[in-house]
Amino acid sequence: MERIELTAAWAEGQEVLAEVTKESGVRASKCYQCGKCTAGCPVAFAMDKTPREIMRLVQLGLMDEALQSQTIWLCASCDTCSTRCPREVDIARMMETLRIIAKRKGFVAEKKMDLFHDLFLKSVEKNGRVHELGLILGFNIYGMQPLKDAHFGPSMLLKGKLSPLPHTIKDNGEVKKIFANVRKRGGKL
Amino acid sequence: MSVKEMPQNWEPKILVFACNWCTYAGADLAGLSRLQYPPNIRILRVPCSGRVNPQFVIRAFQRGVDGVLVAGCHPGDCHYVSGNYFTRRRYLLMQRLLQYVGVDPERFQARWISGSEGPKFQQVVTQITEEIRAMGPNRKLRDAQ
Amino acid sequence: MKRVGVFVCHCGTNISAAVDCEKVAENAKSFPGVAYSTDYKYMCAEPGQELIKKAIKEQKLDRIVVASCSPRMHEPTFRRCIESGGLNAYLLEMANIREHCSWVHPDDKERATIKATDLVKMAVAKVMQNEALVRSTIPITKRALVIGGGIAGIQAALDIANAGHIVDVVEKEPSIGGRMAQVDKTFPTLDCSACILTPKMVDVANHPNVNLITYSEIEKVEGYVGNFDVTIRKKARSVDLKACTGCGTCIQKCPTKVPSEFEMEMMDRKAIFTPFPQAIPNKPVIDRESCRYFKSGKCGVCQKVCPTNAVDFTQEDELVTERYGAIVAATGFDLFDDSVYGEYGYGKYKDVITGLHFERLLNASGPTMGKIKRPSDGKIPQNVVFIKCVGSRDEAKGKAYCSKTCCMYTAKHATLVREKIKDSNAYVFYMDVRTPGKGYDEFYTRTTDQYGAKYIRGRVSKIYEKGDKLIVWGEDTLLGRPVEIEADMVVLATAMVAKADAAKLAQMVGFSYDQNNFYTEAHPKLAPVETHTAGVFLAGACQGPKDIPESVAQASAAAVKVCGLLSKEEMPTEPIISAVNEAICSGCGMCVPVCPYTAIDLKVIQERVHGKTVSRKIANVNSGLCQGCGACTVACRSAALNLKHFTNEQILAEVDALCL
Amino acid sequence: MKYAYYPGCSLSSTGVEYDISTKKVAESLGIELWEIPEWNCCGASSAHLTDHLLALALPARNLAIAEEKGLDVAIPCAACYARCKATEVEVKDSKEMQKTISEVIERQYTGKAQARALLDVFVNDLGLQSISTLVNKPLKDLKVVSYYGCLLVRPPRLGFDDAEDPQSMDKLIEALGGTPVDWAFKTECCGAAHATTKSEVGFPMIEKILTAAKEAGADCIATACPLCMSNLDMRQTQVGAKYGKNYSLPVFYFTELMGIALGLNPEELGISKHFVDALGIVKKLNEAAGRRDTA
Amino acid sequence: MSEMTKKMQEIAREILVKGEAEVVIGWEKGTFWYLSPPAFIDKPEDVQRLVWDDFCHNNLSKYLVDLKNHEGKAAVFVKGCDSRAFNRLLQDKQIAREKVVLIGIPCPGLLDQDKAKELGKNSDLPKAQKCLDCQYPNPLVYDYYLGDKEALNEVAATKEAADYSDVAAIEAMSPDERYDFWTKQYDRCIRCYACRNVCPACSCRECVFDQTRVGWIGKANNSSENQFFALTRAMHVAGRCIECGECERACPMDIPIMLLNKKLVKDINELFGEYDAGIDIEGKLPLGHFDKNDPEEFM
Repeated sequence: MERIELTAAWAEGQEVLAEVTKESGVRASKCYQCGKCTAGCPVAFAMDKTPREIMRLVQLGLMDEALQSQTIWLCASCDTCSTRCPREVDIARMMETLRIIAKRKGFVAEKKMDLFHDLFLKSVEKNGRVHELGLILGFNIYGMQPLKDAHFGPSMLLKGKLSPLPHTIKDNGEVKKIFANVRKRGGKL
Repeated sequence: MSVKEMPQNWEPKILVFACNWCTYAGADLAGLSRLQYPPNIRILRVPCSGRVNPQFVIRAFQRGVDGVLVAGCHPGDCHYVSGNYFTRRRYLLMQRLLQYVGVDPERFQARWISGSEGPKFQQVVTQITEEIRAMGPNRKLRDAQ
Repeated sequence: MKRVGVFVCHCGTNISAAVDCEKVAENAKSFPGVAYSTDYKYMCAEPGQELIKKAIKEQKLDRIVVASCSPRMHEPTFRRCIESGGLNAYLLEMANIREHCSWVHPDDKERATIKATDLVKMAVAKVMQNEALVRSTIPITKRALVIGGGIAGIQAALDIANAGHIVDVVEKEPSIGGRMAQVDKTFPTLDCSACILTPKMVDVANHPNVNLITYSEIEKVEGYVGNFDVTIRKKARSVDLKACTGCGTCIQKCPTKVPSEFEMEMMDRKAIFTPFPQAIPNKPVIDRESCRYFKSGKCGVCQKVCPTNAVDFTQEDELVTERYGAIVAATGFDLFDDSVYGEYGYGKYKDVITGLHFERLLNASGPTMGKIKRPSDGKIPQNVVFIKCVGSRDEAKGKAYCSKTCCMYTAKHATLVREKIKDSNAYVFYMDVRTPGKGYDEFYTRTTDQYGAKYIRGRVSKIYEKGDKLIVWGEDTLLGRPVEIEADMVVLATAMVAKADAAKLAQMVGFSYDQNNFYTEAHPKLAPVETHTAGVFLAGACQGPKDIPESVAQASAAAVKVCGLLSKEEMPTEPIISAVNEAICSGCGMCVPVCPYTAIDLKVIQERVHGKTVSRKIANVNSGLCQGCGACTVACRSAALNLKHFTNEQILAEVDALCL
Repeated sequence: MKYAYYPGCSLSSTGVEYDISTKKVAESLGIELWEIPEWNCCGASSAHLTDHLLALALPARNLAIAEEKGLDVAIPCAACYARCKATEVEVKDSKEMQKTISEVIERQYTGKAQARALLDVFVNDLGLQSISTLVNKPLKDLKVVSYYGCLLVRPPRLGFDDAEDPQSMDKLIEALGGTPVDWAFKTECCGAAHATTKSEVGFPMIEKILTAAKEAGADCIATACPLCMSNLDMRQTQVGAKYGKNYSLPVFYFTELMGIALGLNPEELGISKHFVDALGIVKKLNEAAGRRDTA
Repeated sequence: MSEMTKKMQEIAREILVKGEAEVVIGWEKGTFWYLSPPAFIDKPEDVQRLVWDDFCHNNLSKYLVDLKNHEGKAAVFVKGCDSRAFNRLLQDKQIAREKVVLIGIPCPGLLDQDKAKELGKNSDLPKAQKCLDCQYPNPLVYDYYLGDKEALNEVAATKEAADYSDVAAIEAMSPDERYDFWTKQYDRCIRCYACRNVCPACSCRECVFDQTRVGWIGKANNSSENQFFALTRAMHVAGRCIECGECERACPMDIPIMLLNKKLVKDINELFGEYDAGIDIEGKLPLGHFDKNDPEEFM
């Protein structure tokens, strides 16, 4: 394994660390590495780094490694970690922020997930609400797996669970404006 | 009074109420460590910052000091358990009241300085002296004499 | 006419290098009240002191200002000096022209000299108002009170008693022994707790200087060091201690069973009971809450079978008041309530237990006769999981502090699991292993190395039942992998917390406690067994988590402090205390809550007003309790309270002098 | 009792029966629901992973509309509830955030209109006592595990129930005459969108929950979240096939169970829309009730 | 005669006849139409002197201090502010609850005396500033109540929000402007101590300003000594001022004393949490206790 030169890594990670701390409001230094977050994390089995390890990377300023990990994309935002953390560190919020920043920096370890969220928000911006059929179709087409889950389609349509047409709200100007205003304030959507 | 009107050779006179156990000891330590600061402060020893009656502070301004510092142990470290917590309440109010009647905020200050904080003592009194020097003599609340 | 003498010290060149001492002495001559002023190379040296003494006589000086080093350095020296020169020690003031002047202004002699002159001027102005103060004395009652009869209380009582003083030990429970009596074995030696505790219990019970007052609580504390008047509530035992022989027939025949507190409710006791077989006194009490006679008026079996007629249903609580010279608080600790951890299921899953439960499971006279068995079904567990820091080091749900003892007792438990159960596994989830103590780390090393307990670094996140197993989810943080254990039993190393009524006692006696309700020592390093209240000392876990050796050591230390106090007939009091001007005091009581020593109360005085006798309340300063901080003087709007030696008049005079 | 009603996107598609049953049950219980006109998507569960401000602004618009009307908002979907609650709290905690958000949504929201979980409204505002008096077809002998999901009771400081061992849905089942079954997976996460986007992660998560429910001896699962529903119900056969298991565990929205117990027509409640047959168990329940009546 | 005056006279008569109290303290018509000074009634036949009108300003509770050594009971009429004053004095242990019969009167807010004097009898008179600022117009403690009890409960539940705009206006000035403002005010002070004498928070046996031997304050009537007086008085009532505004009304030189008192009330609320003096007699006074988490500005 490669030896990490900690002083240089720390210096290098400062800027991003400050960004993460500011945006999340989470002080990674509070974490004492007990691993209770990982122990209860329902997605930990699939992660390349445990949530605790992500916190450790952040503590040491190894930001690139944290931002490039799959973990931050696999986090289901279920809040189990934050709920149980004995140091009241909001780990879920940290994951969320790391993901936002990773995207900003072009580190997208899980392209599919990212695509899903992009399509989701596009749908919201366009229609004011999510069009689930459109979302699933789009996701599978863009995701290059057009037949995945297709078997649910007909029965869902029959059960009235999927509408072929998007639900929209009459005047979606307001929602569009929200997106525009967020962009104006530097939001990268 | 602007800097131009400042009397020649004027030196600010600053009164420091120091509690015996922390700030007075901190000032002693500054001395033992030979930490230099401007010779404008005069320390008045009290057992506890909680002994400092606001009337003493107003009296000092009346008699012509240019600044007053009330200093004691850090909250939680009071030799008398809780005296400085009362000091804190009292002088949070007093400070606002003095400013309300027009006393410049620099003129009255309060600080926690422990017996081990010789450097902090030096730094605080140096800073206060310089601030007040820049402002010139205090005329507010002063006796006509 | 007051005659002040001013003595300016050069301190070799320490002062004179930066301050023109002669000029300061010269300047001082013009200050009001100054009759004599001089300077000298070393005032604190013998010739310097002689110089002062001589001047007092020759110049008829009645108060002295010494301008030299910090009073924190030489005030006692010069006080002694003027005392032997015939003046009251408190007619001295010092101007600190070394630490506060020459040493900090070495390069500006002119202004340093001006400053030194000002400091002397202030000291002169103050000393003009000084008054002779007399140290008074208070008598010391030669009797000590120890509150709490656990190992700390027992040790303190024995040490005080062996030094020849009378001690009363007040214990809330029916027997002394405390938590240590519940413990099975002690680390790091694995000797049996009862084997080392019970002889001490017998010693203390048989000691001619010790009175055990069990099943009793402190009701009220008044007074101050040397003279605490303590009211003790002796709860109705319903058994006449003098008549009872402790034969135990009543216990056998009592029809009512209730869960035993001592056995952590894993076993029953009777409504008339002694908490454990070696109890001292080994005479029962009736728990009136559950006794059939007290609940329904029927039964009375115990009374019928008692051969000495000792059972007395009519007994009532008795209040006794006694005066003590010193008090030791040794009230011990409680266990944290683990049920706040919903994710661990404590209280829901029977086989998730605390370390203290586990002690009872290990104990030969416990519910399982010393066999480790699961509370749920009595099966012998194969896989036992221990979780450390439950309630400790947890800001979110528990306490921020480390409970200090858990690392060691968990190692002990893991060892005993491996020793007592064949083919068992002991898993310990930990965050750190803290073993600073003699033989402690060696013990821990044996636990993993010789006994093969498996230590997993990580906090457990969830425990749930699956069939008759308990599934434990953790992370092995050293591997960086989530792990799962199918356990048969889970033992939580539960935090030690302050007694539920700890704050109440502290308020009653008048000493302070921290945010966790542990009692606060006067100084964390230099006065670790004293409290801020003179005459009150601390022993054991009431001051913070502690193991047995530490509790015992602290108890002995507290005992020495008590003995030191009780060895005197009387003690001098500092005369720098607050005083009330009765004519001015309006009795508003604003001073009462600001006093950190509860030294002020309101008393009623009678006076004649327009030919009538009227009574009114005024503040009253207890000179035994007052420590001279002066907080009350500022709370008093009409300045009816004044602090001697730092009076309003003195401080105002100093302020005025500075600006003259 | 009157509340603003925020159904959320799922309730007009995959979770349509949640919407239907909520409205029916509320009506029977005399709770007036005023559906927020032209409500928009709250952004769950994508916005908060993309931009923090957007994640607060989207729910804020709906809350602002309710605030204008002076109503608290009842929210059936656990995910929508969590996002709305987060917005409410941030706005309440920080005047600055309140200002920013009001500027972004170009409406006033001060945090006065509270986000309330529908379950909370039923259990704590209306009360179990009032509900149980209206039950006419008790869920006799129906063993139900309550699945709260991960978002409904978290974070603990905002929750209306214990975050580790919540009880409100269990108590509700009891009030409906059913038998709540205790289990350890009340708040385990079902993987949310993972089942769609990354089934190798999502499916094992679903499997764990279904297996635990089965092992607990439940006849069915009650839930309060449309995403949980689609994972546990729509994906059940798929997941079962992958792990070689046949769960046959009907999943209900708790509102559907309320509707059944209140004597509403199961078809009209939308129960026929489930993927795993749920009507069968309801029928059995009614038959057993019939036998009891005649006996 | 107003309805309330009638009620007052009736209850006063009843109390005196039954011997419930030896003296009833109320208001009577003074030398001028805009003055209603205190009246001490000890004979049933004198009760017709009592009046209730728009000028019953005096805070009557303060007079109870003078009756401290009086053996019998006194009955006193209390408006909202008088009742807070009563609580204030109870907290200072200056009066005994059992020696006083309190008769509560709902107060609609009184009229400005100075304006009355200036504008004459038939003009449209504004309310007194202290009444405009009043947050507790109804008595908080009483044995008898002369108003509508139900209305009382309603009002009690809705405490009016405090208005500190006048304080804020001064805070907004520069230090020098503030100093000039207050110097102008206190240059007028003639140190008659009327403000102190009417103040229900000033209950010392001997006021510091009278302690010449200690020399807290110089005799000279100059700006500096006057401001020493002003600031010290303000600090002494900090956390204890019940905002009855009597100090300002009693001031012959029209010094806006309440502007100092209100500043302290405002700061106490902001720094140490909401506190209204004279409401809860059991509670701790703002300067009589502390919180370890008080704001920390002195690091």
